[in-house]
Amino acid sequence: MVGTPVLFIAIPLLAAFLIPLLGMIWKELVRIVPGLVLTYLLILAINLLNHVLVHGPIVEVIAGWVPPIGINLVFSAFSGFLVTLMIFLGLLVWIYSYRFKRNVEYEPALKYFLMLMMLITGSVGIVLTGDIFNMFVFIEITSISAYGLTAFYKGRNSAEASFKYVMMGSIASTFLLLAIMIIYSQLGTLNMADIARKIHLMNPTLKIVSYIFFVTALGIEAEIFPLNGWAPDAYAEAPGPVGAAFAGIVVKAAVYAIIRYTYTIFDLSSSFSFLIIIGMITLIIAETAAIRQEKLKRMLAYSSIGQMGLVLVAFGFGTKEGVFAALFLMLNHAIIKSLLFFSGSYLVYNSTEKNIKEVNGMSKFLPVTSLLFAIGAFAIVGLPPFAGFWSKLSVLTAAADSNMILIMVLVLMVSVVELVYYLRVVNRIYFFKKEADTKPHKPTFNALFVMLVLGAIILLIGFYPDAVTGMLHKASASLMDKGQYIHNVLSLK
Amino acid sequence: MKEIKENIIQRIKANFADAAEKNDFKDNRVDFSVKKETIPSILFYLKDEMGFIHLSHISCVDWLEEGELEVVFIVWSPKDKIKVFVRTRLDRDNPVMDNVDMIWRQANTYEREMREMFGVQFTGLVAPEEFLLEDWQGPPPFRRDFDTAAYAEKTFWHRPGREDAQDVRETIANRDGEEIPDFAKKYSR
Amino acid sequence: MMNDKNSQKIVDIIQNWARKHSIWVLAYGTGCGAIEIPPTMTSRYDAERLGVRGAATPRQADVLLITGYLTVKTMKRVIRVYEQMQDPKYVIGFGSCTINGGMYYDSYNTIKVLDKYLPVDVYINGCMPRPEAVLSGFAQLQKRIAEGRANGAQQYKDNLEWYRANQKKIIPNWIMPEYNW
Amino acid sequence: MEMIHIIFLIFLGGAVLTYFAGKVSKVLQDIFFLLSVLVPAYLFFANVGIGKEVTLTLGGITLVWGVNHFSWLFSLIVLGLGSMAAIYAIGYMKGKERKGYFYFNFILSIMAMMGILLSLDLVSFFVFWEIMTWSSYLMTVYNGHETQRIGIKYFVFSAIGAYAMLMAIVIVHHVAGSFMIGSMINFYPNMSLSLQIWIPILFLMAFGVKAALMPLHVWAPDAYSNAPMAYTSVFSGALSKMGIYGMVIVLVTMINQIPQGFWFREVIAWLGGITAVLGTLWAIKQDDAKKLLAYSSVAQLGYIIVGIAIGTELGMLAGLFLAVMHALFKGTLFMVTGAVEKQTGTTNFTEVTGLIRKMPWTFFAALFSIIALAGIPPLGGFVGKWMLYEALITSNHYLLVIVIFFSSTAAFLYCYKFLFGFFLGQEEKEWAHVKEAPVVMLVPMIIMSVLMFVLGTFPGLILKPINSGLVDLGYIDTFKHLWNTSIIFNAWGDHVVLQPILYYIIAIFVFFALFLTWKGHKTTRYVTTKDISSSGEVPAEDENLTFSVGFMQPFLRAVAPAMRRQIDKYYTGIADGLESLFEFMRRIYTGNGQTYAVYVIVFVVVVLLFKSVLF
Amino acid sequence: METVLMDILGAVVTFLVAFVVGMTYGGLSRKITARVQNRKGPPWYQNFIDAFKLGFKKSAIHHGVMHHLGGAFLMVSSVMTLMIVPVLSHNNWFPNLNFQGDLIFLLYIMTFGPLGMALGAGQTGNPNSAIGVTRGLSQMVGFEIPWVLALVALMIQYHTTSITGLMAAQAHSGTWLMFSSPFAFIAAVMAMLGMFRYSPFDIVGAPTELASGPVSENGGKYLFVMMSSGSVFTFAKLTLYVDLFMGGADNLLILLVKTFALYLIPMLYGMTTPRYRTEQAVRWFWGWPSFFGLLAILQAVIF
Repeated sequence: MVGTPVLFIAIPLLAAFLIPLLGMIWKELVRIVPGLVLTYLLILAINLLNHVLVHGPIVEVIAGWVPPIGINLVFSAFSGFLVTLMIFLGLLVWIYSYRFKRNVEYEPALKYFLMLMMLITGSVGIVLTGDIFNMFVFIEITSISAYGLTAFYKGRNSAEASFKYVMMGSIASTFLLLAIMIIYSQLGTLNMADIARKIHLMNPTLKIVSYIFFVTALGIEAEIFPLNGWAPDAYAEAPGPVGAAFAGIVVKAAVYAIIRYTYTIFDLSSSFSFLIIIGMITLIIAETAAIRQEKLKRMLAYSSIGQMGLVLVAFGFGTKEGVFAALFLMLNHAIIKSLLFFSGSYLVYNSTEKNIKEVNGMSKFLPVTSLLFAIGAFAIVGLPPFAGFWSKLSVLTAAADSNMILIMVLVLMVSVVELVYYLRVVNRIYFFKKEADTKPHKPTFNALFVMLVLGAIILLIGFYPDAVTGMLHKASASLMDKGQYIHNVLSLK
Repeated sequence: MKEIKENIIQRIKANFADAAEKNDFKDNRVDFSVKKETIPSILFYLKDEMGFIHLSHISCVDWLEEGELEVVFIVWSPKDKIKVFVRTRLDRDNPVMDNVDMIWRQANTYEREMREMFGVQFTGLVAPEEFLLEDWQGPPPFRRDFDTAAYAEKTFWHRPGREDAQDVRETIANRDGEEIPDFAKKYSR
Repeated sequence: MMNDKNSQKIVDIIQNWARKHSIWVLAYGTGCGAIEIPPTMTSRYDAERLGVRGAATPRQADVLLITGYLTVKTMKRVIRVYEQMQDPKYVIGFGSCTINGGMYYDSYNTIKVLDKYLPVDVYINGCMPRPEAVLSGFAQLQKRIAEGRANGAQQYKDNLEWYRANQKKIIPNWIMPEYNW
Repeated sequence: MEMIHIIFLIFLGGAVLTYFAGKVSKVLQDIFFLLSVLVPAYLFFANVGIGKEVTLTLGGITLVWGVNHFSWLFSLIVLGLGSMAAIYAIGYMKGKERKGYFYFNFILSIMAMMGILLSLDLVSFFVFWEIMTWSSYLMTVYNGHETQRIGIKYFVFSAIGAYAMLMAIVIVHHVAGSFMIGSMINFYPNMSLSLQIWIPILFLMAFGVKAALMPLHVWAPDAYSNAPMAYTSVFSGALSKMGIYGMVIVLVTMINQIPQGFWFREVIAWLGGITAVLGTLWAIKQDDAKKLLAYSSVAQLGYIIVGIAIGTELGMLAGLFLAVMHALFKGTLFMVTGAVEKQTGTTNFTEVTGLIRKMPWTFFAALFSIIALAGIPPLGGFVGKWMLYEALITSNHYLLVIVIFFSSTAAFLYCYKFLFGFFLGQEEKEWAHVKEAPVVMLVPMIIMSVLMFVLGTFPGLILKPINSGLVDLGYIDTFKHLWNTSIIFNAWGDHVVLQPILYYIIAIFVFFALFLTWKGHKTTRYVTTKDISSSGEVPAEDENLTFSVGFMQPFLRAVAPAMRRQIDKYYTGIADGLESLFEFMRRIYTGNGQTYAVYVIVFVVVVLLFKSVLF
Repeated sequence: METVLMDILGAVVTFLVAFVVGMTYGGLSRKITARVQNRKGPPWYQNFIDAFKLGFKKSAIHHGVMHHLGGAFLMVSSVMTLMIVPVLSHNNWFPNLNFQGDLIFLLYIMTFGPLGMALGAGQTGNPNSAIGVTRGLSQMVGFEIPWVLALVALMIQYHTTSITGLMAAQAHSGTWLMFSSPFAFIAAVMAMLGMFRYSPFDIVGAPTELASGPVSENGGKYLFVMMSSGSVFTFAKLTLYVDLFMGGADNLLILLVKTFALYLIPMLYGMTTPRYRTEQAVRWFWGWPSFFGLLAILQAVIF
């Protein structure tokens, strides 16, 4: 035992509050400390994950109260995988934004890193917690730091985007609280495992209503259509690395929550088809909306939304293959979309409008960044031999195994649309003449390093998917095994 | 017919002060003389305002004795069935006037011919230098002071006995009981 | 005449016989004479029975038929056409304009004597010559071919400088390719 | 490490090395490029035995690569043409920018094609298929800005086809439980009828796109004409053959197994026929050599599809022989176009004329390929055409044979247009400086021309591997029954003996050529093309009398009704409609927070209202 | 060696016969045309005189090697056709390549020459030549359709693609194919009108409009070779028709009668019709002739 899950919450939270204090000692510490913390957490997460993959999930009780009364953290293969992924991305975001010039120009660096740490803490907490009210708290932590990060540039547009986010977020909180209230009034417990055990006792109508409220609330964070109005604006106005963090961390956590409710807590069999329906609608509308976007980050945001829809669809199959595909997609999406946000924000670095046409001809000035963006674009579309292909293949295989031919057709048609708009951007980068007024900005060394790492991972998974598939299989198995989860949590003494 | 002609004369005179009209022709002909500067505007007016949409011909007359060249534009109105002659006089030594092929495209051809045959220069005329007379070196051949026989004598060979066409002249001179007009006599020298 | 014939080799006789009976005419329709060619060729006078037949291009033609006055501008083309024809080739001057200028004797722009510029084998007199006269001209040409006396092409080649000088006198801008046979 | 793996590693490593070698030295880059195409080709033919299989497990999926006679035949096309085009590309790319990019994608597409041919399982087949698609796409947009739409059109069509195939693959995996091609084929008779029909349709969509079958061909003219010519010869000559390869497998192993297959084959054959006609007609209309050849490729692929779709032994032989010949002559023709483009800077017939005396060897290659393309004896194209007609007639496709005949007769028009446009006509002062193409570009063209000539008389040389490939697919051995080294038979026993024909043709030609040369050789003179009998006019030096604008107008007027409708326009209409739909979708996100709040409420209300339906 | 010599001799004899017959037919055509037009007309041997005269021309020009060899290409086509078509049936006089008598091969070798000559015409740089060539090729696309329809009808009816096979079928049944497959015969004859390029399908080399089109730069020996080729080709095509539709011929006299009877069709049709424009000609061929061709196929399939 090298560490306990509670460290994932305690340490970054502590670090977040210490950052302003440390900043008083030495300004540079503000930048360095989060990195150290995240590195430590990553090592910890990997160790724990290895342990969990072999020995089964770790359940930790906070403050000594045994479930169902107390709050507990569950580090299973499934949640452990997500936590590792999030922390890894968090680390990359940190490296990337270590010298990201913009975050010094607009605000002191400490606020940025503070909020980033809070964001990671909250997201990790969402994934780890075994208590629905605790989850609500973590969601609030995440949201609040996300609002702050959205408005980071302090411009008119940023403020507007942030305000939209705040508004939607408060709606989400309301619904979430409502749902929690319903469940608590019915079952008298807030522990997930306990709820899962007793859920059949609930009034069926109320059960459905509370599920709908949960999905609505989490759907706002998870960018489900039509609840995702905030997302394009927030992505477009937030700094580039923050966009990557949203796509890779926040949304993942929200999706995790939905999945946890659907798979573990509620026993609604039709909720799977509900997931497929909303996922499909989200996918189609987001991808078709993306094709006509004029701003690069907005386009990426829509693409991100669409991918989340696809993840939900894959989860909605309700089979092990489906979960495997969904997890694979989440992993790929986190990596690829981060790469796209990272490289994309350098491609339009100096522009005010962030229009797509400002990437014209950038390949001459930013060859490596352009290449990485192209790789990311090809990968997310699912072209072999890049990473995205394998996840797309597994999604389709899962769909075929569930006999959902129509879903396959729709997913593939949407893929064509996706292909078109990514190709347009790549073509602009490589084959168009540079706009006269754009000034290319060379990426800093650490940013380049991060992008290269991500690109290498994409290629690695593309050429050798076995690197991750074993882990994903175990993670999906752990999610599917509901009884084991309940048993693990409730058998604690 | 008469009213129409009167009407045309009225309108032209009202618009162009220097137009001197001559209305003693029969039938459907009206004749104006104008200054050369007025030519484009009067032609435009005739075409656009009065329905003389067809340019029948552009001709040139050499008034050797008066030292002038007269350029004649003949336009035709299919609606009124009237033709209008517009005349202008140019200095014979410096015959320059405005090109009008932007009004009628076919004017270009007439102008090229006149440039070659009479030496009238049209300012702004865009056309190849040579038209009918390739490799021409002499003076404009349609001017009355051009001696065609002398030129032919100088340029070409004659079959012996045909240099001066003496036999033709004699034949003409010896014709009996035949009215020979004066110009024919003059022509046969 | 007999002497001429004796001087021919047997091959020449055969060749000349073939040439004589197969006259492909390139009618250069200048002036008013062009109108006389259709009646000559069609049913009424039927020149084809003599082996006379129209040719479409100078490359295929044997006879260049110049049907009337030649202005300087046309002259240039006629020389060009003549030089493109292939040996053996003949020229028929048609009508008085080609002989002495005819009614254009004092025109500033027509040549008066064709044989100063091209080697004419046969002149056909008249203004205009009727088809009978044309046929007679062809018959005369056939006779000359058979006798081996229709050697205008050779004459042109031998006296090229003289012809060129005459041609260049009326055509100062000489931009034609070299005469190459 | 198996030899096949080594070959692929050389390809992959060579591609990367070549790309980066350009930073060091151009010559080194050229050498690396040549090596990484030629060495694997050599290794493949020298060291890889037919029937060998190697496996590799990746992502829980077993990838099996192996060679059989049939894929060996296509490997011959790919590697043969690929090597030729690679040598040619050295000359073609000299002095052009983005060399590394070109070489990288070139090697990658050759690798992908080889991968397709060697794949025995559907996943690696699909992976290589997609690699081939995007590497060729990157070549299509090589020329930059203007080609963006074209590239996207190509990629979208390819993607639609590829995704259809992916769907079929996934369904096959679901029902058959394995990704192996062999198990798919074995399982095929046990599938339900709807799957038996849909699986081939989905596969044929993918293959039809690459083989430019009629309603899916619209990308081809643009893509072929916009890629660099050195690549287009591979693109049109070999890459499109991947569609043919797939089609043959699908047709033979699946469609022939079911009774409904007859209609399948008829429909595909007719589509092929219509493709041939439309391709030919549009090729006649083009004024740009690249476009002309591109449309012509579409038409030629139509013949090949007809041959393989009718499915008799003779038809198969004809289709595959034509495929080989098409690789040869169309590869050469694109190389010729590239050479002309390199030397003059344009490929427009209305601009370039009279190069025959400037580029005689190029003209020689062009002449041979055109004769082969037109199917005129004694070159190889004739053998393929002959077998195709005989196959059609003996298998009772009477109307189809007329369609094909019309198309191949009309092909003379564009054949002539190509030769005339570049090489004949007046020699212009503007092109007086033009020199013959460099030797490195000439050599592949000449080699391929000679091959065409040899195959015209000894088609058995290539019919032998074709025959073994067909035997592999389950056809009977047709040696001495339908073909011999230089005799070709039809199913009724009529035959053409090619050798005496060649000797007669040579004898007659030589006799009259000598006669023309010897007779009057002293007084026969060469004159320039300015010295023509054009009404006695002397064309000025800068005056171009060549007839090149509106070249085939009378014929086009005659066939105008058939060309009034363009399939392309329908697709454009669909695309425009979709764009406006997308614009509407974009407007769902109004950017207004209140709207979004309303969306949330509406969502909740709707879901709650319909909860009894949903849950 | 002996057989090779005999082969060569046979080929030369066949060629000479074809040359003489073709030239004579050309002369007769001129004569008959003249008589129809109420003229005396040239003698029947006028074409020989013309040909010899062209051969005797002293000088010649060419515009390049393709132009120079254009005639040779043309000759390959016509002589190969002649070699393949069986001149006389049941006869070992002119066997040549008769065993090769495959119709589809024949169709293609027949296009070899026009294309080769078209290249020569193209190299002259004379716009008229190129225009003529495009017209000729377009017209060829026109008449090939009914022609191929007729041939396909014959092939599928008798299950053979060789000329000798079709001749054998006629000998076997005792009926000429022009009676047993009348529609095919009609279609083929209508196609023949285009093949001979007499009026109304003579726009290819319209003398006054195009200055004789493809041959406008050819004179002297070049024109001589082309004329000879045309004569040989005429004979070969007529013989082919006789073989296909009239049961072949046992001796030269019958062959001459039959071929001349066939030859009269395009000749007389041409005298009475004015010229078509190219697209009109092409559409004409795709109208009634193709309809008859389709009827022929229908007949062949049904019966």
